[in-house]
Amino acid sequence: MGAWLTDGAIDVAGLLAAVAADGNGGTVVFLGTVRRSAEDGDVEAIEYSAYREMAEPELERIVAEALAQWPGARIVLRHRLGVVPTGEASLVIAASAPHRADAYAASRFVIEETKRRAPIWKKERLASGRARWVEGRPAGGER
Amino acid sequence: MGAWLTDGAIDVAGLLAAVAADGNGGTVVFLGTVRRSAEDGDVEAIEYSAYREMAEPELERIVAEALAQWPGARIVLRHRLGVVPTGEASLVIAASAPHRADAYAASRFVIEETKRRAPIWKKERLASGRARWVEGRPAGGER
Amino acid sequence: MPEMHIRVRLFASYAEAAGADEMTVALPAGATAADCLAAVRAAPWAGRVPPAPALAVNRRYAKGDVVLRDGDEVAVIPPVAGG
Amino acid sequence: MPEMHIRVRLFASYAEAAGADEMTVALPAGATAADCLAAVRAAPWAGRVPPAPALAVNRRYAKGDVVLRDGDEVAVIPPVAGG
Repeated sequence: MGAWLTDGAIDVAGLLAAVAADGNGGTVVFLGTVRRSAEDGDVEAIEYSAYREMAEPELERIVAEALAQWPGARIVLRHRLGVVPTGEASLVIAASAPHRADAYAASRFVIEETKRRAPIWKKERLASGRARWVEGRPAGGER
Repeated sequence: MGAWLTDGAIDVAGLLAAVAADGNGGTVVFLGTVRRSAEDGDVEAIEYSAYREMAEPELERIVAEALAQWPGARIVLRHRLGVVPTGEASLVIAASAPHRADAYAASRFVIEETKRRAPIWKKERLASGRARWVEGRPAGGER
Repeated sequence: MPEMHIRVRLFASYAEAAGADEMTVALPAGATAADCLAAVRAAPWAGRVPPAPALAVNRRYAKGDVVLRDGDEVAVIPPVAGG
Repeated sequence: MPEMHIRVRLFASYAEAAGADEMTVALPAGATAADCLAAVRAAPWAGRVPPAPALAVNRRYAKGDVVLRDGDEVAVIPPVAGG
Protein backbone atom coordinates (compact mmCIF):
# COMPACT_ATOMS: atom_id res chain seq x y z
CA MET A 1 0.00 0.00 0.00
CA GLY A 2 1.42 3.36 -1.04
CA ALA A 3 1.28 6.85 0.34
CA TRP A 4 -2.31 7.89 -0.31
CA LEU A 5 -4.37 4.91 0.85
CA THR A 6 -4.48 3.58 4.38
CA ASP A 7 -6.28 0.75 6.12
CA GLY A 8 -6.30 2.41 9.53
CA ALA A 9 -7.43 5.62 11.19
CA ILE A 10 -6.06 8.77 9.60
CA ASP A 11 -3.50 10.76 11.59
CA VAL A 12 -4.66 14.35 11.13
CA ALA A 13 -1.84 15.84 13.22
CA GLY A 14 0.69 13.99 11.09
CA LEU A 15 -0.77 15.42 7.90
CA LEU A 16 -0.75 18.92 9.38
CA ALA A 17 2.92 18.51 10.24
CA ALA A 18 3.62 17.27 6.72
CA VAL A 19 2.38 20.47 5.08
CA ALA A 20 4.00 22.89 7.53
CA ALA A 21 6.39 25.24 5.77
CA ASP A 22 8.05 28.49 6.86
CA GLY A 23 6.46 30.56 4.13
CA ASN A 24 2.98 29.03 4.24
CA GLY A 25 0.70 31.09 6.45
CA GLY A 26 -2.60 29.47 5.55
CA THR A 27 -3.52 25.81 5.97
CA VAL A 28 -6.85 24.18 5.13
CA VAL A 29 -7.70 20.69 6.29
CA PHE A 30 -10.70 18.91 4.83
CA LEU A 31 -12.14 15.87 6.60
CA GLY A 32 -14.77 13.66 5.04
CA THR A 33 -16.55 11.83 7.84
CA VAL A 34 -18.92 8.90 7.68
CA ARG A 35 -22.21 10.35 8.80
CA ARG A 36 -25.30 8.89 10.34
CA SER A 37 -28.40 10.88 9.56
CA ALA A 38 -32.09 10.36 8.99
CA GLU A 39 -31.75 10.53 5.22
CA ASP A 40 -29.06 7.88 5.31
CA GLY A 41 -31.17 5.36 7.22
CA ASP A 42 -29.41 3.50 9.95
CA VAL A 43 -25.88 3.40 8.60
CA GLU A 44 -23.43 1.93 11.11
CA ALA A 45 -20.34 1.93 8.96
CA ILE A 46 -19.16 2.28 5.41
CA GLU A 47 -16.91 -0.20 3.72
CA TYR A 48 -14.59 1.40 1.20
CA SER A 49 -12.96 -0.59 -1.56
CA ALA A 50 -10.66 0.57 -4.33
CA TYR A 51 -8.82 -0.33 -7.45
CA ARG A 52 -5.71 0.18 -5.36
CA GLU A 53 -3.09 -0.07 -8.10
CA MET A 54 -4.86 2.72 -9.97
CA ALA A 55 -6.14 4.79 -7.04
CA GLU A 56 -2.63 5.45 -5.76
CA PRO A 57 -1.29 6.97 -8.99
CA GLU A 58 -4.58 8.74 -9.73
CA LEU A 59 -4.52 10.49 -6.34
CA GLU A 60 -0.88 11.34 -6.95
CA ARG A 61 -1.78 12.86 -10.32
CA ILE A 62 -4.52 14.95 -8.71
CA VAL A 63 -2.10 16.32 -6.10
CA ALA A 64 0.54 16.98 -8.76
CA GLU A 65 -2.01 18.93 -10.82
CA ALA A 66 -2.87 21.02 -7.77
CA LEU A 67 0.79 21.72 -7.01
CA ALA A 68 1.32 22.84 -10.60
CA GLN A 69 -1.67 25.16 -10.35
CA TRP A 70 -0.78 26.64 -6.93
CA PRO A 71 3.01 26.89 -6.73
CA GLY A 72 4.29 27.01 -3.19
CA ALA A 73 1.43 24.91 -1.91
CA ARG A 74 2.04 21.72 0.04
CA ILE A 75 -0.62 19.05 -0.14
CA VAL A 76 -1.06 15.60 1.36
CA LEU A 77 -4.08 13.36 1.53
CA ARG A 78 -5.11 10.04 2.96
CA HIS A 79 -8.09 7.96 1.91
CA ARG A 80 -9.02 5.20 4.27
CA LEU A 81 -10.17 1.82 2.92
CA GLY A 82 -12.00 -1.00 4.61
CA VAL A 83 -14.70 -0.57 7.24
CA VAL A 84 -14.99 2.99 8.58
CA PRO A 85 -17.47 3.45 11.46
CA THR A 86 -19.77 6.47 11.53
CA GLY A 87 -18.08 9.50 13.01
CA GLU A 88 -14.63 8.58 11.73
CA ALA A 89 -12.84 10.21 8.83
CA SER A 90 -12.63 8.37 5.52
CA LEU A 91 -10.66 11.10 3.78
CA VAL A 92 -8.40 13.88 4.98
CA ILE A 93 -6.73 16.47 2.78
CA ALA A 94 -4.25 19.00 4.18
CA ALA A 95 -3.16 21.91 2.01
CA SER A 96 -0.96 24.84 2.97
CA ALA A 97 0.00 27.85 0.88
CA PRO A 98 1.63 31.24 1.38
CA HIS A 99 -1.82 32.86 1.24
CA ARG A 100 -5.09 31.46 2.44
CA ALA A 101 -7.07 31.86 -0.79
CA ASP A 102 -4.71 29.43 -2.48
CA ALA A 103 -4.92 26.95 0.38
CA TYR A 104 -8.73 26.94 0.13
CA ALA A 105 -8.67 26.66 -3.66
CA ALA A 106 -6.13 23.83 -3.71
CA SER A 107 -8.03 21.95 -1.03
CA ARG A 108 -11.30 22.28 -2.91
CA PHE A 109 -9.69 21.19 -6.18
CA VAL A 110 -8.26 18.06 -4.59
CA ILE A 111 -11.52 16.99 -2.94
CA GLU A 112 -13.60 17.60 -6.07
CA GLU A 113 -11.17 15.76 -8.33
CA THR A 114 -10.85 12.92 -5.83
CA LYS A 115 -14.63 12.50 -5.78
CA ARG A 116 -14.71 12.55 -9.56
CA ARG A 117 -11.71 10.42 -10.42
CA ALA A 118 -10.53 8.17 -7.60
CA PRO A 119 -11.54 4.57 -8.37
CA ILE A 120 -13.05 4.02 -4.93
CA TRP A 121 -16.45 2.62 -3.99
CA LYS A 122 -18.49 2.36 -0.86
CA LYS A 123 -20.98 0.03 0.62
CA GLU A 124 -23.19 1.04 3.51
CA ARG A 125 -23.56 -1.37 6.38
CA LEU A 126 -26.92 -0.91 8.05
CA ALA A 127 -27.93 -1.66 11.61
CA SER A 128 -30.32 -4.29 10.21
CA GLY A 129 -27.35 -6.31 8.99
CA ARG A 130 -28.07 -5.47 5.37
CA ALA A 131 -25.52 -3.79 3.15
CA ARG A 132 -25.94 -1.76 -0.02
CA TRP A 133 -23.68 -0.15 -2.59
CA VAL A 134 -23.83 3.61 -2.58
CA GLU A 135 -24.82 4.95 -5.97
CA GLY A 136 -21.76 6.76 -7.23
CA ARG A 137 -21.20 9.02 -10.18
CA PRO A 138 -19.68 8.19 -13.54
CA ALA A 139 -15.92 8.35 -13.20
CA GLY A 140 -13.96 10.85 -15.23
CA GLY A 141 -10.33 11.10 -16.22
CA GLU A 142 -8.33 14.29 -16.49
CA ARG A 143 -10.44 17.15 -17.87
CA MET B 1 -10.96 35.44 28.98
CA GLY B 2 -13.95 34.06 27.11
CA ALA B 3 -14.47 31.34 24.58
CA TRP B 4 -12.85 32.75 21.44
CA LEU B 5 -9.57 34.19 22.63
CA THR B 6 -6.78 32.21 24.21
CA ASP B 7 -3.34 33.02 25.57
CA GLY B 8 -1.89 29.59 24.90
CA ALA B 9 -1.40 27.16 22.04
CA ILE B 10 -4.57 26.24 20.19
CA ASP B 11 -5.87 22.68 20.61
CA VAL B 12 -6.82 21.68 17.07
CA ALA B 13 -8.03 18.21 18.03
CA GLY B 14 -10.32 19.74 20.64
CA LEU B 15 -11.88 22.06 18.07
CA LEU B 16 -12.38 19.15 15.68
CA ALA B 17 -14.16 17.23 18.41
CA ALA B 18 -16.31 20.26 19.19
CA VAL B 19 -17.77 20.41 15.66
CA ALA B 20 -18.32 16.67 15.25
CA ALA B 21 -21.99 15.86 14.63
CA ASP B 22 -23.74 12.74 13.37
CA GLY B 23 -25.19 14.42 10.32
CA ASN B 24 -22.15 16.49 9.35
CA GLY B 25 -20.08 14.69 6.75
CA GLY B 26 -17.74 17.53 5.78
CA THR B 27 -15.41 19.42 8.08
CA VAL B 28 -13.03 22.21 7.11
CA VAL B 29 -10.33 23.43 9.46
CA PHE B 30 -8.49 26.63 8.70
CA LEU B 31 -5.21 27.41 10.45
CA GLY B 32 -3.49 30.75 10.22
CA THR B 33 0.16 30.27 11.03
CA VAL B 34 2.85 32.81 11.77
CA ARG B 35 5.18 32.55 8.83
CA ARG B 36 8.79 33.38 8.29
CA SER B 37 9.58 34.23 4.71
CA ALA B 38 11.90 36.43 2.72
CA GLU B 39 9.25 39.07 2.16
CA ASP B 40 8.59 39.21 5.89
CA GLY B 41 12.21 39.86 6.81
CA ASP B 42 13.49 38.02 9.82
CA VAL B 43 10.32 37.65 11.84
CA GLU B 44 10.81 35.52 14.94
CA ALA B 45 7.40 35.91 16.47
CA ILE B 46 4.27 37.97 16.28
CA GLU B 47 2.72 39.60 19.28
CA TYR B 48 -1.05 39.80 19.04
CA SER B 49 -3.06 42.25 21.09
CA ALA B 50 -6.78 42.86 21.12
CA TYR B 51 -9.60 44.97 22.41
CA ARG B 52 -10.60 41.87 24.31
CA GLU B 53 -13.96 43.03 25.65
CA MET B 54 -15.05 43.76 22.08
CA ALA B 55 -13.21 40.98 20.22
CA GLU B 56 -15.05 38.26 22.13
CA PRO B 57 -18.56 39.43 21.23
CA GLU B 58 -17.53 40.43 17.71
CA LEU B 59 -16.18 36.93 17.01
CA GLU B 60 -19.33 35.50 18.52
CA ARG B 61 -21.44 37.69 16.19
CA ILE B 62 -19.44 36.49 13.18
CA VAL B 63 -20.00 32.85 14.09
CA ALA B 64 -23.69 33.49 14.76
CA GLU B 65 -24.05 35.10 11.33
CA ALA B 66 -22.42 32.06 9.73
CA LEU B 67 -24.69 29.65 11.60
CA ALA B 68 -27.74 31.62 10.44
CA GLN B 69 -26.52 31.46 6.84
CA TRP B 70 -25.57 27.76 6.87
CA PRO B 71 -28.09 25.95 9.07
CA GLY B 72 -26.82 22.66 10.39
CA ALA B 73 -23.24 23.90 10.44
CA ARG B 74 -21.16 23.79 13.60
CA ILE B 75 -18.41 26.32 13.97
CA VAL B 76 -15.80 27.09 16.59
CA LEU B 77 -12.75 29.29 16.48
CA ARG B 78 -9.83 30.30 18.63
CA HIS B 79 -7.65 33.34 18.19
CA ARG B 80 -4.43 33.31 20.13
CA LEU B 81 -3.13 36.50 21.77
CA GLY B 82 0.29 37.36 23.11
CA VAL B 83 3.55 36.20 21.57
CA VAL B 84 3.14 33.50 18.90
CA PRO B 85 6.42 32.08 17.51
CA THR B 86 6.77 31.44 13.79
CA GLY B 87 5.34 28.09 12.78
CA GLU B 88 2.59 28.15 15.40
CA ALA B 89 -1.06 28.83 14.75
CA SER B 90 -2.51 32.20 15.68
CA LEU B 91 -6.01 31.37 14.51
CA VAL B 92 -7.92 28.12 14.01
CA ILE B 93 -11.45 27.84 12.68
CA ALA B 94 -13.27 24.51 12.53
CA ALA B 95 -16.53 24.26 10.58
CA SER B 96 -18.59 21.17 9.89
CA ALA B 97 -21.75 20.86 7.81
CA PRO B 98 -23.90 18.13 6.32
CA HIS B 99 -22.32 18.80 2.91
CA ARG B 100 -18.81 19.91 2.17
CA ALA B 101 -19.64 22.96 0.06
CA ASP B 102 -21.31 24.53 3.09
CA ALA B 103 -18.38 23.67 5.35
CA TYR B 104 -15.97 25.41 2.95
CA ALA B 105 -18.26 28.42 2.54
CA ALA B 106 -18.86 28.85 6.26
CA SER B 107 -15.15 28.51 7.00
CA ARG B 108 -14.26 31.11 4.40
CA PHE B 109 -16.93 33.50 5.64
CA VAL B 110 -15.63 33.29 9.20
CA ILE B 111 -11.99 33.87 8.30
CA GLU B 112 -12.76 36.80 5.99
CA GLU B 113 -15.06 38.48 8.52
CA THR B 114 -12.58 37.86 11.31
CA LYS B 115 -9.83 39.55 9.31
CA ARG B 116 -12.16 42.44 8.53
CA ARG B 117 -13.82 42.97 11.88
CA ALA B 118 -11.97 41.47 14.82
CA PRO B 119 -10.30 44.28 16.81
CA ILE B 120 -6.94 42.54 16.90
CA TRP B 121 -3.50 43.90 16.02
CA LYS B 122 -0.09 42.43 15.52
CA LYS B 123 3.46 43.50 16.02
CA GLU B 124 6.31 41.66 14.40
CA ARG B 125 9.33 40.84 16.52
CA LEU B 126 12.43 40.66 14.38
CA ALA B 127 15.63 38.75 14.97
CA SER B 128 17.42 42.09 15.25
CA GLY B 129 15.48 42.86 18.40
CA ARG B 130 13.38 45.49 16.67
CA ALA B 131 9.62 45.31 16.58
CA ARG B 132 7.13 46.88 14.20
CA TRP B 133 3.37 47.14 13.92
CA VAL B 134 1.94 45.27 10.95
CA GLU B 135 -0.02 47.57 8.69
CA GLY B 136 -3.61 46.39 9.00
CA ARG B 137 -6.71 47.28 7.08
CA PRO B 138 -9.48 49.68 8.05
CA ALA B 139 -11.85 47.82 10.34
CA GLY B 140 -15.44 47.34 9.29
CA GLY B 141 -18.60 46.54 11.18
CA GLU B 142 -21.39 44.30 9.98
CA ARG B 143 -22.05 44.70 6.26
CA MET C 1 -5.18 -13.58 -36.74
CA PRO C 2 -2.96 -13.49 -33.61
CA GLU C 3 -4.93 -13.41 -30.39
CA MET C 4 -4.39 -11.11 -27.39
CA HIS C 5 -5.18 -11.90 -23.81
CA ILE C 6 -6.49 -8.98 -21.82
CA ARG C 7 -6.83 -9.04 -18.06
CA VAL C 8 -10.10 -7.40 -17.10
CA ARG C 9 -10.52 -6.06 -13.57
CA LEU C 10 -13.97 -5.79 -12.01
CA PHE C 11 -14.94 -3.84 -8.91
CA ALA C 12 -17.71 -3.16 -6.44
CA SER C 13 -21.17 -4.08 -7.74
CA TYR C 14 -19.74 -5.36 -11.03
CA ALA C 15 -17.44 -7.76 -9.22
CA GLU C 16 -20.32 -8.81 -7.03
CA ALA C 17 -22.54 -9.48 -10.05
CA ALA C 18 -19.77 -11.37 -11.82
CA GLY C 19 -18.83 -13.35 -8.73
CA ALA C 20 -15.22 -12.56 -9.59
CA ASP C 21 -12.93 -9.56 -9.49
CA GLU C 22 -11.17 -10.35 -12.68
CA MET C 23 -11.55 -12.23 -15.94
CA THR C 24 -9.48 -12.81 -19.03
CA VAL C 25 -10.79 -11.81 -22.44
CA ALA C 26 -9.34 -13.07 -25.70
CA LEU C 27 -9.43 -10.54 -28.52
CA PRO C 28 -7.98 -10.32 -32.02
CA ALA C 29 -4.94 -8.13 -32.56
CA GLY C 30 -5.90 -4.52 -33.12
CA ALA C 31 -8.91 -4.71 -30.80
CA THR C 32 -9.75 -1.63 -28.78
CA ALA C 33 -10.84 -0.98 -25.22
CA ALA C 34 -14.39 -0.70 -26.58
CA ASP C 35 -14.10 -4.17 -28.11
CA CYS C 36 -12.97 -5.48 -24.75
CA LEU C 37 -15.94 -3.80 -23.08
CA ALA C 38 -18.29 -5.42 -25.61
CA ALA C 39 -16.87 -8.81 -24.69
CA VAL C 40 -17.42 -8.09 -21.01
CA ARG C 41 -20.96 -6.89 -21.59
CA ALA C 42 -21.76 -10.13 -23.43
CA ALA C 43 -21.34 -12.04 -20.17
CA PRO C 44 -24.60 -13.25 -18.62
CA TRP C 45 -24.04 -11.30 -15.36
CA ALA C 46 -23.27 -8.02 -17.10
CA GLY C 47 -26.78 -6.61 -17.37
CA ARG C 48 -25.89 -3.82 -14.95
CA VAL C 49 -22.84 -2.66 -16.89
CA PRO C 50 -23.96 0.39 -18.89
CA PRO C 51 -23.12 0.84 -22.59
CA ALA C 52 -20.44 3.44 -21.90
CA PRO C 53 -18.88 3.03 -18.46
CA ALA C 54 -15.57 4.63 -17.57
CA LEU C 55 -12.66 2.49 -18.67
CA ALA C 56 -9.07 2.33 -17.58
CA VAL C 57 -6.22 0.79 -19.53
CA ASN C 58 -3.14 -0.06 -17.55
CA ARG C 59 -4.43 1.83 -14.52
CA ARG C 60 -5.24 5.08 -16.24
CA TYR C 61 -8.53 6.38 -17.60
CA ALA C 62 -8.79 5.76 -21.34
CA LYS C 63 -11.22 6.26 -24.19
CA GLY C 64 -12.83 3.29 -25.93
CA ASP C 65 -10.80 3.84 -29.10
CA VAL C 66 -7.49 3.03 -27.41
CA VAL C 67 -5.90 0.07 -29.21
CA LEU C 68 -4.93 -2.71 -26.81
CA ARG C 69 -1.80 -4.79 -26.71
CA ASP C 70 -1.40 -8.32 -25.48
CA GLY C 71 -1.14 -8.37 -21.69
CA ASP C 72 -2.87 -5.03 -21.15
CA GLU C 73 -5.02 -4.58 -18.07
CA VAL C 74 -8.47 -3.14 -18.68
CA ALA C 75 -10.77 -2.06 -15.87
CA VAL C 76 -14.48 -1.40 -16.15
CA ILE C 77 -14.99 1.36 -13.58
CA PRO C 78 -18.38 1.51 -11.86
CA PRO C 79 -19.66 4.96 -10.83
CA VAL C 80 -17.20 6.10 -8.16
CA ALA C 81 -18.05 7.06 -4.58
CA GLY C 82 -14.81 7.90 -2.83
CA GLY C 83 -14.40 10.63 -0.26
CA MET D 1 -24.69 72.69 29.62
CA PRO D 2 -24.33 69.32 31.41
CA GLU D 3 -21.10 67.57 30.67
CA MET D 4 -20.54 63.89 29.80
CA HIS D 5 -17.48 61.88 30.54
CA ILE D 6 -16.55 59.41 27.85
CA ARG D 7 -13.97 56.70 28.37
CA VAL D 8 -11.85 56.43 25.24
CA ARG D 9 -9.90 53.21 24.61
CA LEU D 10 -6.73 53.27 22.53
CA PHE D 11 -4.95 50.29 21.01
CA ALA D 12 -1.82 49.17 19.22
CA SER D 13 0.06 52.01 17.51
CA TYR D 14 -2.42 54.60 18.80
CA ALA D 15 -1.88 53.52 22.38
CA GLU D 16 1.85 53.53 21.78
CA ALA D 17 1.73 57.06 20.36
CA ALA D 18 -0.45 58.27 23.22
CA GLY D 19 1.62 56.53 25.85
CA ALA D 20 -1.65 55.33 27.35
CA ASP D 21 -4.34 52.82 26.50
CA GLU D 22 -7.22 54.97 27.63
CA MET D 23 -8.18 58.57 28.23
CA THR D 24 -11.26 60.41 29.41
CA VAL D 25 -12.89 63.02 27.23
CA ALA D 26 -15.39 65.58 28.51
CA LEU D 27 -18.10 66.48 26.01
CA PRO D 28 -21.32 68.48 26.13
CA ALA D 29 -24.61 66.56 26.25
CA GLY D 30 -25.75 65.55 22.78
CA ALA D 31 -22.23 65.04 21.50
CA THR D 32 -21.64 62.27 18.98
CA ALA D 33 -18.95 59.68 18.45
CA ALA D 34 -17.52 61.97 15.77
CA ASP D 35 -17.28 64.79 18.33
CA CYS D 36 -15.42 62.44 20.62
CA LEU D 37 -13.06 61.51 17.81
CA ALA D 38 -12.39 65.20 17.11
CA ALA D 39 -11.40 65.66 20.75
CA VAL D 40 -9.05 62.69 20.53
CA ARG D 41 -7.50 63.94 17.30
CA ALA D 42 -6.81 67.30 18.94
CA ALA D 43 -4.31 65.61 21.25
CA PRO D 44 -0.66 66.32 20.43
CA TRP D 45 0.19 62.63 19.89
CA ALA D 46 -2.74 62.00 17.53
CA GLY D 47 -1.11 62.89 14.22
CA ARG D 48 -1.32 59.25 13.09
CA VAL D 49 -5.05 58.95 13.75
CA PRO D 50 -6.76 59.38 10.37
CA PRO D 51 -9.79 61.65 9.87
CA ALA D 52 -12.22 58.72 9.69
CA PRO D 53 -10.97 55.70 11.61
CA ALA D 54 -13.30 52.88 12.61
CA LEU D 55 -15.08 53.66 15.86
CA ALA D 56 -16.76 51.45 18.41
CA VAL D 57 -19.26 52.60 20.99
CA ASN D 58 -19.77 50.28 23.92
CA ARG D 59 -17.79 47.51 22.23
CA ARG D 60 -19.62 47.51 18.95
CA TYR D 61 -18.77 49.22 15.65
CA ALA D 62 -20.65 52.47 15.30
CA LYS D 63 -20.97 55.37 12.89
CA GLY D 64 -19.79 58.84 13.81
CA ASP D 65 -23.33 60.18 14.10
CA VAL D 66 -24.20 57.99 17.09
CA VAL D 67 -25.17 60.22 20.03
CA LEU D 68 -23.22 59.40 23.15
CA ARG D 69 -24.42 59.15 26.71
CA ASP D 70 -22.51 59.82 29.88
CA GLY D 71 -20.31 56.86 30.75
CA ASP D 72 -20.18 55.43 27.24
CA GLU D 73 -17.00 53.71 26.11
CA VAL D 74 -15.64 54.82 22.74
CA ALA D 75 -12.78 53.04 20.99
CA VAL D 76 -10.73 54.41 18.14
CA ILE D 77 -9.90 51.28 16.18
CA PRO D 78 -6.61 51.23 14.24
CA PRO D 79 -6.51 49.22 11.03
CA VAL D 80 -6.97 45.62 12.14
CA ALA D 81 -4.59 42.74 11.52
CA GLY D 82 -6.03 39.68 13.23
CA GLY D 83 -5.81 36.18 11.84
